[in-house]
Formats: sequence, structure tokens, C-alpha cells
Amino acid sequence: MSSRILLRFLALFFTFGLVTTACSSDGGDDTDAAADTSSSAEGDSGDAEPPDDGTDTDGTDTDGTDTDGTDTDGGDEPDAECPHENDTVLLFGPYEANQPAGVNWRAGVEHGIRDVNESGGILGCQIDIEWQDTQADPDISKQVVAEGAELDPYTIMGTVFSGSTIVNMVEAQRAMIPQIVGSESPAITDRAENGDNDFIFRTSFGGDSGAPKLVQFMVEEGVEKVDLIYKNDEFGVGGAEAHREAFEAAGIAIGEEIVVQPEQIDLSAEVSQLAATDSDAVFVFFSEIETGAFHSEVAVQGFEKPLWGADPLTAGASIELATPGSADGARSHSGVVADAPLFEDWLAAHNELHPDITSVDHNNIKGYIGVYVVKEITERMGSFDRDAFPATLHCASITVEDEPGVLLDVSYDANGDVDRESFIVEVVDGVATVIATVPPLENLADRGC
Amino acid sequence: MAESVNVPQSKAADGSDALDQPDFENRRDKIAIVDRGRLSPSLIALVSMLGAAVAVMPVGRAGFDGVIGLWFLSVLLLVGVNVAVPLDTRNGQMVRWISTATFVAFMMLFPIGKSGATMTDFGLFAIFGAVVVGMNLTQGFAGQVSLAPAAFLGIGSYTSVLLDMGEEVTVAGVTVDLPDLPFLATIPIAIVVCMLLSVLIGFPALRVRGPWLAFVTLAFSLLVFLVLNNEDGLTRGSRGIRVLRNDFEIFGIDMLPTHNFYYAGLFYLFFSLTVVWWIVRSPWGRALKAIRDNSGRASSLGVDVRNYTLLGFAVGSGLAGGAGALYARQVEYIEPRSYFVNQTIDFFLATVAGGLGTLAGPLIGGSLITLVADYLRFTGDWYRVWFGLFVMVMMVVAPEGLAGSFNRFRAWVQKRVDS
Amino acid sequence: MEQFLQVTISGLATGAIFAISAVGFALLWQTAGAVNFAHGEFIMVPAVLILALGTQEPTVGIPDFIPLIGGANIGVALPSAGLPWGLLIGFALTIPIAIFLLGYLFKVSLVDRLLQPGGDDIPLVIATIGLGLFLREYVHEAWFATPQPFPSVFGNGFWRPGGVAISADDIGIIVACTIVIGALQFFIKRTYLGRQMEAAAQNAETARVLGIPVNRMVLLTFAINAVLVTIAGLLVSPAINARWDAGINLGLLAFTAAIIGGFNQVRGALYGGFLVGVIQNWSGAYLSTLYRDAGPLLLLILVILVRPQGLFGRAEERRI
Amino acid sequence: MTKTVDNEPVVRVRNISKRFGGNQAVDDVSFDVTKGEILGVIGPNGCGKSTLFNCLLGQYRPDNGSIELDGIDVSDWSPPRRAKHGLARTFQLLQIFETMSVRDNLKTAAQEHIGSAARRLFMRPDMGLDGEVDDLIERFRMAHLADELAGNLSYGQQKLLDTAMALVSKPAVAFLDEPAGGVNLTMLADVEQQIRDLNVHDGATMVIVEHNMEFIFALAHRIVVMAEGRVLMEGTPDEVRNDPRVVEVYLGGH
Repeated sequence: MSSRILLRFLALFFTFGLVTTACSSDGGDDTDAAADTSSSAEGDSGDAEPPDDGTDTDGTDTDGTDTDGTDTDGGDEPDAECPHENDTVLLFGPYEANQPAGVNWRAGVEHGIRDVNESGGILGCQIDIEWQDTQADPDISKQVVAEGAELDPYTIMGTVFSGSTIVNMVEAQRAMIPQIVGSESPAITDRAENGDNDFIFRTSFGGDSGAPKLVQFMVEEGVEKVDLIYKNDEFGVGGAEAHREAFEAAGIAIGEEIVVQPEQIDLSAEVSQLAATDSDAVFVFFSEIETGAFHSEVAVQGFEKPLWGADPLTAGASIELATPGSADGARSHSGVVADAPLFEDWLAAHNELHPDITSVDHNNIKGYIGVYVVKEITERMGSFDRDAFPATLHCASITVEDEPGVLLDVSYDANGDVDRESFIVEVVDGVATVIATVPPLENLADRGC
Repeated sequence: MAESVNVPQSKAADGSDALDQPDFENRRDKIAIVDRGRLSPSLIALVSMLGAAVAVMPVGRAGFDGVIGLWFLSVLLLVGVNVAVPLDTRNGQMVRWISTATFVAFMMLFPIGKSGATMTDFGLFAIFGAVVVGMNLTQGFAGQVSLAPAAFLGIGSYTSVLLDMGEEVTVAGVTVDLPDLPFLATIPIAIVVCMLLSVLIGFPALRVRGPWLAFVTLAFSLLVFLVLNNEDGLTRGSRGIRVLRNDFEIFGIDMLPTHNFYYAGLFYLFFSLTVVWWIVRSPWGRALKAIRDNSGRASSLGVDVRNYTLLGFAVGSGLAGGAGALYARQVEYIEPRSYFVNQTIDFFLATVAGGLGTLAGPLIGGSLITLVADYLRFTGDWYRVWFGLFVMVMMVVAPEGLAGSFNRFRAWVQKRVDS
Repeated sequence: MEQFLQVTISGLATGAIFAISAVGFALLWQTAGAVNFAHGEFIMVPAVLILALGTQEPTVGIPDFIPLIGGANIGVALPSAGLPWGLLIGFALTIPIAIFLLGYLFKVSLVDRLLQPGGDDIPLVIATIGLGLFLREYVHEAWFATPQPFPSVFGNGFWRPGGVAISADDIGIIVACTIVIGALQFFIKRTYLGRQMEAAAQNAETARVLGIPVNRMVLLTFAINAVLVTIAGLLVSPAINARWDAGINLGLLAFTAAIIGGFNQVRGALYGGFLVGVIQNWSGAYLSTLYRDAGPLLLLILVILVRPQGLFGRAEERRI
Repeated sequence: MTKTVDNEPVVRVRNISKRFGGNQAVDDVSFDVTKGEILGVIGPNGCGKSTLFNCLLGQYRPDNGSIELDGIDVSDWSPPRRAKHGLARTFQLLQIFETMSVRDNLKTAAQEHIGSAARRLFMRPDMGLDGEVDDLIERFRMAHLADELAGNLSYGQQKLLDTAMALVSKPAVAFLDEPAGGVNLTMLADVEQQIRDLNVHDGATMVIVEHNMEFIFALAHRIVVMAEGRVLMEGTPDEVRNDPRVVEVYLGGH
């Protein structure tokens, strides 16, 4: 008898608890969100603490110069106030903590943020960044960016993996937050594919804008017929497609086309097919793993055709995975190369800041440049105006005179793709060496500007 | 297999008799049937799980404030009442219905005032939950391991998206104009396609007992991946397809916003639960349970083991296919990699960890791979390490899973109270 | 013709990789009734250990087992005298570790508890899937996320007789794999200990009555499996690198090879492996590189449907 | 003992043989089962009785020979199909669904014999079997145990339940493999009473393998004696009791 009464009481109680919980909103209060942010930033990015501390102390040390900087800036634009608490501007960084590419990207971005903060921040606001691991998983990266967008960051810095970016860029677009990515898949900036995404920006070439340059160089080298071998994923298929068009445009005939499964270990059948053709060269679009196996197999079967390809063909990781000496002579086109003499000073500074990263590559540089692109565009706008950001960056050119931090002159097209000077690299004695510099295409007018 | 060691063998060369061969050992599955297919108090374990997920939501979510505290207190009380009140009594019935109603109401009311990211997470929970519910029917009730739920998820996704886009596709040189169907109509088509395919591969594989279905489905899911990845004319290969949630409207309500779309997923989750609950409480369910308990005896009583098992597998696969249609809209981008074997392993572990052969188990398991995984993201991939360890320990210590363990705990408490 | 020979020979070499991976899987299934879904990881872990213990530059250390203890770099560096000494030392050091971890511990903590006579094998299937995840992700998190180059014990030499390129590694692995599997077959069929082992596997009760120490025999099976996976790790890693996720593909191919060949025959793994490797290469070269993996998979499905005991298995010993 | 036996055979077993490797387990066995009778099958251990049952009910495929039910050759049918057409059985070792209630055990045994697969999915869970099942439970004096898990019953009760499961679907012939095996003396009379009761009142036809001679001689109308896979002799209990060959077989068997 009494237990029934008790039960009814409990039922009422549950319903009350339920309804109140369900109706309580989250993330609405700024104070709450900010408190969460700071606490999770401390708790979660343990290895990021040294640079954080560094910026903090730097901030206090150079306070005087900082205010000077803001004063001069403020003279032009008195309204420019920092969008986030404590005179900071918050960025959000989704990255692949379990992949070298992601870790390098983060290191590059952190390096850029440190340099920007030391020189007074953006419009006098110190940059703060919240990192989240996407585990290189597209679904998780989508979720991470959706959560990150709720922090109301000024821009989103990442991700590097094309497969992730293409999934998570929808969330950034929905939240109307500019997203600076390190991915190279052509589809990312293809307006037909990405649903007219105005908010996506690269830091390096997409497969399609790099292609004409490399092909031009190959024509100069006297290549007339080329075989294509590429791996069957986002990166390989997209890249091969872009290069196929470029070859056709440049009048280079295409011989055999061979598709390889991702992470295929036995390439002997494919290599023997390539050996049997009458082409002058082989064009390779693999990641590091397949490239290593490919170099080794080519050495065994011994064909003499020169190998051309994308970044990974001459990347340090590929050379390491191949049998010694087998990668020599391979040539590739690289957007940014960490080993280029141009970047010597930058590399020294980077190694000093992140001594634990042994394989510094283009991803570090891309991250670094990304931060300076944000800075330069914001200063051009004169305020932290997220809505005007895309319009300002589209079709913009940033020269090293404007902003030394971008390292190389760079121009954006109407889709968020970039164009700039780039390099042809050849493996000599097991080391990737720059053998030529390729000028930018300078045909932005053709690409929607 | 191990059970064969002391068992007289069928000598039929083609093995067609073998499925129906009785077990002379008095065989009891290690995976205990504790739930008996009823709406069980382990729902409460789920509700508390969700409560935990709500309370500890990372970045930008609600902190542990007074309201959440109240919610926690309610859940604790609910758990207490469930543990204390015997289910067979009238009060027990009432507790059961209150628990169920609480869960349903919670899932329905939760989105109010919640952010988009939270609802993305819960939407994924609802959809993956439905897949795990289906997998649990195959594995927990029909007693066969299917390693193809991710493949069926993929088939469902691609079927639905391709029919929804209504573009021209080319397979093996043949070009077909696909009809442009409304999204809702593609869901049943996805379900039916998956059921037919699963019957096609399951019928021969279930001819003999053993882990053959596991191997066949494993090979099948690899083949599906190859086809999705390579048939450029059909699926656009590894470049994937961007999916738009544009023509999805129910009673004039646009289901496109994340909050509304969550309800579509939730509805599908409830639909899957209802299907499984209905099957389990129907004579079919009794037959499935009998097969799992002692398939030889069941077959000698007229229970067609192969057909029932096959149907359990087909329904489970069909539910995964329908979930795939929703999943495509949830992530708004489909590519073959999402449907590779590692996704299956996630579903598999969720099914087991939640509790085989229970109704609430899949929900707990589903929350483990979506909500709890989201919360544990700060550990990087370490949580996957612990998840693997957890599953191993669970199989040794409590093979009935979390839901089953809760039931066992409850039975233990009540025994103590009685004596 | 040259291309055909080339493709076939390298298919055999790849097949040897599958065969040596499959044999341990088949052995455990045949003699202990344990279907090990973590078998791929069982090969990957020794490969990583060999690299950690024996590379000449000990860049890969012992990971942070417990974050509090921290990592220790205990790689063994030896001067090279034409032979990959470091690799062999690493191999020798890995064998006892593998026997303990992948043999004894695996048997005692999982198989003994989950595989009971007359019981279902599904719990063990589930637990080994969990184990595979654990090992994979552990190596991923604690050791390295990128593929590590792994030198071949047979060196990098190659010959090109008559236009067909053959590398030392290919020949080495084909020969080594055939010898290992042949020796195992000889051990089981021709030696007293091996026959005892088989008897214990086929009918534990009778064997016990006959005075065979059944438990010790089963343990021996697991120890042999541990040695086999270590050898496999040493042989296959030059081709596929030491990687945390190598186990997924290796495991799948090992199942395929073992089931196609016939899992109740150790020899079946050898034939199955070669068959899968050659079919894969043939379909890659002559049908479509896109579907080079599809051939073996279709064959697998066909075999399960038509001849579940495998192409080279014995029907009369089939266990259902 | 009243013998109300029609002469029309309901099951016709012809020339069943089954060989395991070198062991001829069943060798050319033929007999008929007439409607309404209780046919006993006896013989020493290992004489092939259980193998014979497995051949007749489809668990094994015999090397040759046939079994006809009501004139239809069912030799190629699967066990469930035979069961649905009226060949029910129990096993030598107790085989019940331990994690299901007594009532559910019986419903499972009965449900496949009525309705279509679709009806089994969409009908009420009890399929209108409640009354029938409860009657049977009542008759087996297990009413107080109806909702108990079968695994919690005593061995004798489980054995009784096992037998009841074979009979609940009112099969044309029920093949009972040692219904009295392992049952204690007090329960034994009970089992015997139930079986006779079902035979006399419901006209159930049964083939019973049994080691307990007293039990089978009291029940059976006719007895088939098997030895070394063959039918040694066939006759009434009295004839069998007095045949010297039977005695010899049993003594020799030990």
C-alpha cells in the first residue's frame, strides 16, 4: 500500500527531473562556455603546455610593446576589439594526433601563433587555440568540428587529411566559420562538389593546380608519352584525374593506366606491366607506403624510365621505406619543401621550437603559413569580421612584402585554392633536392576572379 | 570446432544433415540468456549511461550544474527501485513501465535547448544504435556472427542516396537512368535490398553449423568495399558522394536541421527496437531462443533452424540497411572507407559489450561507441585500447555484457533481500 | 611469357607470405579448436618486437607500458658483418617473449576460460576480436603510428635470369616458408611428440586415458604457434613494413588462405597461401588491377559453400 | 493389458543401414509401427538403437534404406520437416531448453505444427496454445512448476518434460529414447503411468528404446530386439522374455 504511494511519488519526481534536464539549455551562457574552454584546454592538450606558457609569459613580458602595437593599429581602427575574452582571438584546431601529418600541422600552426603573438597578435589580440584530435577518422572529425564550432572560434585551422576535411567542412560551412586546411584533394575546393562552400581555404596546392606546372616542366624535359600509376583512393584518383587533363592539354600522350589498391604490398605485376610499355616516363600517384614498395620493386625489375610524381614520391618517409638507393632519380613537384634553401631560417626556428618532431615537412610549413594568412586578411579587413573574411580572401594576393610570415607570395582564387611559386625535387643519393623552381600560373582570372 | 571433440560425427559427405544434428552434450551457451526478451530493468542501466554522457559532455556542453545533479539523483533512485522491486509483482510491472517511459521521454525531450554538436552525436547514437539492435538480433537471438553490418550499412547508404539523386549510373558498361525517388521511399528499398542480399549469402552459408557465416560475411563485406571503391560509374569510387538532406519533409516539417533530423534517427531506433521486441515476444522469438539454447532439440521438434537463423540474419541486415539510408544524411558525405571492416568491429564490440540477447544491451553498446567514445576522445586512441581490453575481460568475467550484468546484479540483490 | 613468369613467381612469393601467416592460424584451429581472429596482430606484434630489440639503430624503444614508468630504450646494437645480426638477435630475443605472451598467456587467460568442450566457440571469436583491437591500438598508441622500414634477413640482392627479375627476398621467403611448413607437417605426422599432440587434439578424453599429458600438449601447440608467428613476423615484414595496422590485412589473408587450403591440414595453409598469392597476381595482371583482391575472396566464398573442409582438407575429419 | 491395435502400419522402416568407418552401426533393419501401439526397442549397449533413431528421424543420413510415414517416403526430408509431419522424438541424453520456462518449452514443441510462418510472426505469442499446454502440464502434475525455468527442475521432472515435449504436438509416432533412464523409482511409476495414459486415452503411437526391462515389458505391445546393429527378433513381451537368444545377447553383451 505505502509502496505504491512511494512509487507514484517517485514517478512524479523522475518526470520533474527529466523535464528540467531536458529543458536546460547548454552552451548558451558565455561564461559557462568560456570556463569549459579554458579548463579543457588545460586538461586536454598536455603536450601543448610549454608553448602555451611561453606565449603567456611572452605576452606579459612584451606588454608594453604590445600596447604600442595596438595603439598604432587602434589609431586606424578604434572599433577593433578582440572577439574573445582576455583580449584574445580564439581559433579551433582539429588535427590528426595519431598521424605525422596532423602532428606536423599542429606544430606548424603553433609556431605561427607564437610568432604572431610575439609580434603583437592580430589587431592587438593574442591568439588562443583549442586543439581537438580527430583520430584521422572522417566521422569523428565531423563531430569534432561541430563541437569546435560551438566555441565560436574566429577560424578553424585543419584538418590535413582530405578524407576528413571533405566530411567536416560541411560543419564549418554550416556554422559560417572560415576553415584553413592542409588537404590537397581537388574535390575540396570544387564548387560543384562542395555545395558552394565559401568558407574553405587551402594552404597549399590542390592536386589540380599543381598539375599544369609539373606537366609544363615535363614537356620541357622532353617527355612525350607517359604511363600513369596511381592508388585507388581520394588522393590518388583525384590527383590522377587532374594530371590526366593536364597531360592532354600539354599534348603528352598517355600510355598505360594502372590502378593499385591502397596499401597493396605486391606491385610486381604492375611494375612488369609498366616495364613492357613504350612510354618515356612513368607518373606515380602513391602515398608513402606504396611508394616505398614501388621504388624497391622497380629496382628489382630494373626499368630505366624516369619516375615523376606527387610529393610522396620523393618524401623522406618513402625513401626510408624503399630499399637503399632505389629511390634515386625520382622527381616530383612540391608546393612547399622544408629543405628548400629559402626556408633555412624558418626551419632552424621550427626545430628549436619543436625539437621532438624529426620529420619536418610541408605540413609544418602549411600550418605556419595558414596562421599568417588569417592575420593578413584580418588586418586588411581591420576587424574580426568572419562574414567578410571569405570575400576578402577570395582572389586576394599576399606577397612577402605585405606579410613576411607567408614565406612565399601566394594568391587565392575564388574557390579557396592557392597558387604560388613551387619546386621540382629530385632524389639524389637518398636525399630530396630542389632542382628547379616553378613560377606561379597567374591565371586567377580563369578561376572565377 | 571444439564442441565436436567428443561428439559423434555426421558422416554425410555434403554435410547437409549437419545443421540439424543434435548436440549430445548438454550444451549451454556461455552467453547466458538473462533478459528473456522482456523490457528489462537494464534499460535503467542505459538511462544512467545516457545521464552520464549528458553530464560529462566535453567542450562547450553543460557543466555539472544543479539540474544535471537532479537528473543523476533521479537515475540513481530509478536504478535503486529497479534493483529492489521484484519484476514479477504488480509494482514491478509499474517500475518497468516507468523505466521505459522515462527512457523514451528522455530521448524525446533531450534535444530541447541542446546544441547542434550534441545532437549530431545523439543522432549518430540513434542510427548506430539501430544497427547494433539489428546485429543483436542476428548474434544475440539467432546465435550467428555476422561480420557484414558495416557492408549492409554501406549498401543501404548507397542504395538510398543513388535512388534519391536519380542520376545516370554505369555498371559494367551498361548505363541506367535511376529514378529520382523521395528520400522516405528509399528507406524501405534499402531495407529490402539488404534483406534479399543477406538471404542470398546466408542461405548457403547456414547449411552447416560453425563460424562459416562469420567468414562468408567477412569476405562479403570486403567484396562490397571493393565494389563501392572501384565501380566509379555507380558509386563515384573513393571520391565519395556529397549527400544533401534536401527533400526530407514530414507533415510539412523540414527534417534538415540537426535537431529535427535527430528525431528521424530516433524514430528509426524505436522502429528497430519494436521490430526486434515483436519478433522476440512472438512465437518466432521462442523458436530463436530454443535454437540458441539447443539447436538439435529444436530441430527435432519441427523448428526449422536454418530458416529461423536466416530470417534473424536477414532482419538484422535489413535494419542495418535502413540505418545506412539515414546515416548517409547524418554525415552528409558517403565514401567506401566508412563501411570498411573496422566499422563492423566497432558494431560487433558494441553488441557484445552492451549485452547479447537483451533489448537494452544494444542501446548501451551503441552509446559506448558514440556518446562515451565522444566523451573519451581526449584520450586520443587510448580508449580503443581499453575498449579491446574491456571486451576481453568481459567475455571472461561477464559474458552476458553490461545489460546482463545489471540483471544478474539485480537478481543477486533480490536473492539477498529474500533470504 | 616473361610477364607470366614474373607475375607467377612474385605471386608465389606473396603467397608464401600468406602461407606462413596462415599456418599458425590453421594449427590452432586444427589442434586446439581455437579460431583466432587476432592472428594478424599475432604476427604484427613479434615483428614490432624484433625491430625494437634488434635494430642496429635502436630508435624504437620499449614503450611506456604504464605512463608512470616511462619508456626505456633497450634496443640491441651490433656491428654488421655482412649479416643482419641485429635482426637475428632481435628474433632470438623475441621468441621467448612471444612464447610467453602470445602462447602461454593467450592460452591461460583467454582460450582456457572461453573454450570449453561442448561449448560454443563464439565467445572466443568475440574475445579474440577484442584482443586484436587491443594489440593493434596499443602498438599504435604506445609505439608508432607510421610504417617502419624492416630489413630483410636475405638482403636486397636480385637476379634477372632470362628477363625475369627475382629478388633474394622472394626466393628466401618461398624456401623458408616451405621448409617451416614441411618441418611442422613432419613433426605432427612423423614424430612421437607430434602424434601425441594430434591425438590430444582429436580426442582429449581418449588421449588422457592413454596417458598423454593433454594439457601440456595443448600448451605445446600454443608455443609452436607463437614461434610460427615470430618467424612469420621476421619473414613478411620486409615486404609490408612493421606497421600497427598490418594485422588487419594479414589476418584476413591468413583466414582466406587457411580456409581455401583446408584448415584441418597444416599443409593446406601452404597450398592455400600459394594459391591465393598466385590468383591475386594473375587477376591483377590479366583481369583488372581493381579487383585483384576479389579473386581470392570469391574463391573463399565458393569453397565455404561447396567444400567447407577446404580444397586440400580431408572431408572425413571435418568437424562441424 | 488390452491390445487395441489396428493392423495398418503408420511407419514402415525398410532396410536401414548405417556404417561409421569400419563399424556397421545399423545393419539392414526393417520393421513396421502400427497405429496406436507402443513398440519397444531393446538391446545391449552399443547395438545401434540410438543410431537407428537418428537415421529414422533425419539426424543421420542412412547409407541405404527408407522410412515411410503414412505411405510417403520421408527419407530425404530434414528433421524439422519430419517432425512437422508427425515424427517426434526425445534424445537419450536429456535435451530441454533450460533457460526457458516449462510452459515455453511445451509451446515451442507445439507451435511449429500449427499455422504458417507468417502467422507465427504476427499472431499472439501463445498462438492459442495456452489451454492445451496447461492441460498437459496439469496431467503431468507440474502445474506448480509451469513458470519455473526448466533448468531448475529435478532430473525426473525434466525427463518427464522432455517426454511431454515429444508428445504435445500429437505426433503420428513418438520415438522416445530411454524415457525412464536415470529417473528415480518414485518418479518411474509416474512416467510409466503418463505414457500408458497417453497411449490409452489419446491413442498416441510410440516407439520406445529402453534399458529398464521391467518398464518396457510392462508398457510395450510389441518388442524389437536388436543386437550388433541387426534385428534379432520381434514379438510380444512374453515371446521376447522367453526367447533364449535374447538372454544370450544380454549376457554376452556384458
